[in-house]
Amino acid sequence: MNVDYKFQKLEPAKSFKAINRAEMYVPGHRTCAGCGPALNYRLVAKAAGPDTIFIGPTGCMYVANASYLCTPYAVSWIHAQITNGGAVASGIEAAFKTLARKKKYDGPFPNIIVMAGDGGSVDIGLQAMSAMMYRNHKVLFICYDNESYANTGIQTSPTTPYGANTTFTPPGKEIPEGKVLFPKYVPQMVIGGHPAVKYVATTSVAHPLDLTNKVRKALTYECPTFLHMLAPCPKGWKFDEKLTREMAKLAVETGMWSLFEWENGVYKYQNVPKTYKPIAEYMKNQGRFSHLKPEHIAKMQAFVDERIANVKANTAIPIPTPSSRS
Amino acid sequence: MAQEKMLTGCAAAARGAQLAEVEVVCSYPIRPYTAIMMELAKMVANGELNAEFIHGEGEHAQVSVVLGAAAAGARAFTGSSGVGVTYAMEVYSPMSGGRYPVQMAIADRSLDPPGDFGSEHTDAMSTRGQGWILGWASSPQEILDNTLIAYRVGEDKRVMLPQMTCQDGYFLSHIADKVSVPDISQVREFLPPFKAHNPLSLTCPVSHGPQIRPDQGAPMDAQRAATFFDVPKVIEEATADFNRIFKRNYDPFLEKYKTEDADIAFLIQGAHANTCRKVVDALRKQGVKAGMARPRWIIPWPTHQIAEALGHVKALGVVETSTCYGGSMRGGNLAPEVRASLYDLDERPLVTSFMAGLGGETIWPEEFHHMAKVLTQMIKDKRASQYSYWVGFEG
Amino acid sequence: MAKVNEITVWVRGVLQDKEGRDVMNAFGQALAKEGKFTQMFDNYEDLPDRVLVPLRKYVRYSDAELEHKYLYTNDHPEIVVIMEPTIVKGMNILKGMPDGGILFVNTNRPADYILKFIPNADVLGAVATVDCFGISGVQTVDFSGSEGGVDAAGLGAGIAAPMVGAMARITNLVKKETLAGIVKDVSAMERGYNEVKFQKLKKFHTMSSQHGG
Amino acid sequence: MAKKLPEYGSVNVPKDREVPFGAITPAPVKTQDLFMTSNWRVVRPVIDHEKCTRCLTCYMACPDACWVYNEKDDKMDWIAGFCKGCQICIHDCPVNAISAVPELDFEDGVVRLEKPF
Repeated sequence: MNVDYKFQKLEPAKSFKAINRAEMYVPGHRTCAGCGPALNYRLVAKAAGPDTIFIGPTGCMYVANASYLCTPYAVSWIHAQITNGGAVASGIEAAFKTLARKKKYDGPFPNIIVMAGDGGSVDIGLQAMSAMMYRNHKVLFICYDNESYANTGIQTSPTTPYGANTTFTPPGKEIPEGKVLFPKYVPQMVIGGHPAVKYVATTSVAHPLDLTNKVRKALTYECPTFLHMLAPCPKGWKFDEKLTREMAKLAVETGMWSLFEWENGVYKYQNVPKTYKPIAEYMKNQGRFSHLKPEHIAKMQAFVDERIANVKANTAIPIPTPSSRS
Repeated sequence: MAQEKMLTGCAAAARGAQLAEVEVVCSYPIRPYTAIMMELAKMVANGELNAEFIHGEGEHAQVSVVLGAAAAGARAFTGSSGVGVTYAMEVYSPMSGGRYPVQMAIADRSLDPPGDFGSEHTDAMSTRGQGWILGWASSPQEILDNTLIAYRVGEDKRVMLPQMTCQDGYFLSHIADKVSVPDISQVREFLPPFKAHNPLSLTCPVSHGPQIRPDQGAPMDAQRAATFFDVPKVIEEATADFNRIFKRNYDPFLEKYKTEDADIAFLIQGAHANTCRKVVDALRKQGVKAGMARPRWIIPWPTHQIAEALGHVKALGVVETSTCYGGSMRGGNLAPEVRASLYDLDERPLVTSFMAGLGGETIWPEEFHHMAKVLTQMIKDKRASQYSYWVGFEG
Repeated sequence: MAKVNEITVWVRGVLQDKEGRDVMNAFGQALAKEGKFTQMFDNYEDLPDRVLVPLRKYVRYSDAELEHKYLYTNDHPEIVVIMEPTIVKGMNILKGMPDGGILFVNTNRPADYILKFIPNADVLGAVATVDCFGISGVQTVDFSGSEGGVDAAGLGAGIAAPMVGAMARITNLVKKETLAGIVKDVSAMERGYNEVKFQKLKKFHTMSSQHGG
Repeated sequence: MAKKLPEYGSVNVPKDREVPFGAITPAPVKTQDLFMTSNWRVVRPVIDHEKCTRCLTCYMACPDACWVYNEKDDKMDWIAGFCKGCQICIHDCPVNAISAVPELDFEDGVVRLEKPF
């Protein structure tokens, strides 16, 4: 059956001035002063505009925002368990499709966005996220990555970097580096296993125009899309709260984070530094790394070097596009 | 016009969902409920049901998907069996807390360990207390009918609660029986379209499920509890309408079979009631005044109806079909509820319980006869000598 | 029922979370060592704490065993401690205080300047200021003692030390020597004890006898 | 049956403790006024309108949406009621037009909430 679901087309913005002025994530919430994920939420909501429904799996962006029966979301929002953001979103998307088919709903198809933390997307929420993507729901799944379970008081997650001090990876005599494992590579996990997904991108709160346009592009695709968004956490990373954007900028400048789009099988990188700064420059302002010894930092640098090599390889030779994806 | 068909319980549940014109269905395979989803999948594929059919990645996802669908204003349907029911446990309370009246069809199956396909009611019984309405059918006809009644009750604006419509795995889910399938126009007369309470919307934005403080938790609990005071009234209304429109004869809460003058009686839920009725007849022929009562709804529990229907019997045997290890009666889940329901009577029956129909075992007529003997002996002894009897394993 | 006395400590989220907990733990432990029955606890609803959010830490103490421990808040604190002075603009910090209470503020500003922002200051018996930032300057961000954990970073190494010293001096509730056996930075504690500035206010006469000064 | 059975009882949630049905609440429009956060602030950002170039960096950098471009007067407006004083705007301003002043130096801006949230 051919049905016009009235999917939205969001044009890219050329400057800050051209971005939706209205706040869709309004002031009046209990997030930390200088909260990276809150800034990220605000930018995403602004980019998406009013015809949007957010699904908020448990995490800081639920607990610190939707506190005590008042919320900062000017658009419709629903809490999901930390486990099931992708599944609840699937149900909402399916409902709007059926209701549109049955002519019980005739408005624009909502932008359906899951705003999940790293735990709610690639740890306990992974199954629901992956299944939503496999089933080809028109949902934008966002992993706002603050690299820990911050809401419960900073515990390690699969995206917490090697060497970080969290309350579940405290450095000690026996385990001097704190966290010994290396993080999951989140976008690759999505790209590698979900043929229905045509668009994946990474963003940082220090690059708001780039972020805005990636959100708008992702929402214009009529398929599942994914954004991995770096959102530095002053509490969990233990840096001065005025440095939130600085940390995101340094992450890109050191290769700890790279900004790219993956569109139909082709990688396109943004803000690639000509020469990468040493990782130590990124780590020195963060209390979570203050216990590390030079050999640990070297180990981290080697890990980051490998990521940088990946960037170079991806830029040089685009990954071939299987016909099913074009 | 209603049509008579031979349908298994699974097919009957699917027919019920089709007649309810469900809009979002979420599946995941697990025996023995699977065929409910097989049937719905065929209907969607053949254009006989205009619904989104979503392949959930597990039962937790199934319940989550229908939660989202109901929040967006669609009538949603899912189902499961056994460990699938318990895997989804996290989402049951948010479902009733958010007042999303989805329906979940359960074909009962034993919980592991290790895998046993047989019917046992422990799966759905484990979800008591999560704010869902729970009912058991005893025939494919009743399965179809309960699907419609449960939606009508759950979606009533005085209620707005999710429902589990349960049937015994295999005994009902896999054995066909005559079912009168009603006409859609009759169903539309009985079941109005679903109207969600403040659904997710673009024109009237809302926040569903913000965090609350401890002092807001208690009133939320109290409000959900208060709703259950109203549910019986709504069940009565819905059953009366259903009986009128479809020419049925359901008691809203409790099927009473020859209980009026009974000396001994069984209380039993689900399919085994069919065997039990026959045994009651046989006992009557032998001169034993036997009877049987069968709760159609376990939540809300029909406290008064049980006291009224069974208060006068001399010995009451609760046939448990679920386990509650280490519980007050070292048996199942029903007997403590039955005893509590009878407690306030001046004179009350002697009550014991029989652990039977576990792991999917058949309850044989001989076993019911054996239970009847135990009950008769209790009357002679003027006491129950045991809280529970593990039928077939008695010491 | 023996009287239960309450101390409420106000701090800024995350940055001073441990320092506030140190004030409540160091002072509470000292009270216990000197024979009081005590209870020290974070305000549970303030958790998880967020950077800069006003947070509350509580001490309750009595001459007899506490009969009721399961409270969320101190509703009638006789002693209120402000570890970051701007909090006085944002919160009704004296809410519930009985007449004659004492306010401790970590500040290098004159007490009168702080009192300008407190319209209900007339309940106070006294105000004491101590420049903890000037004396110690150390604020440790450490989560080991949060959420019911056991502090692994050591008690009283930062701005909490001068504050508890000041509290000992003004309230006479505990001895400086007792605190010296508890806090890490003993000299900062002693400086707080010596350098605290004290000012009697209108309701001073109604202060309970155990509060000297 | 000899005596009347107990009723199920009743539940009466006082008006002031009622929670919305299903905990579903209306969305805020411009600001969430039930949750003012100006009392988090230790430092107030003060803008020098002469130096400011209206580049909107502060506007795009504030997690709490506390810098708004005022088209009529062509200047940046600061939202006092919600600014938590994180100082990101001060740190990120490319022309150093915003400076940090201790909130305690100002006599205005007193909110004195009864609870921290």
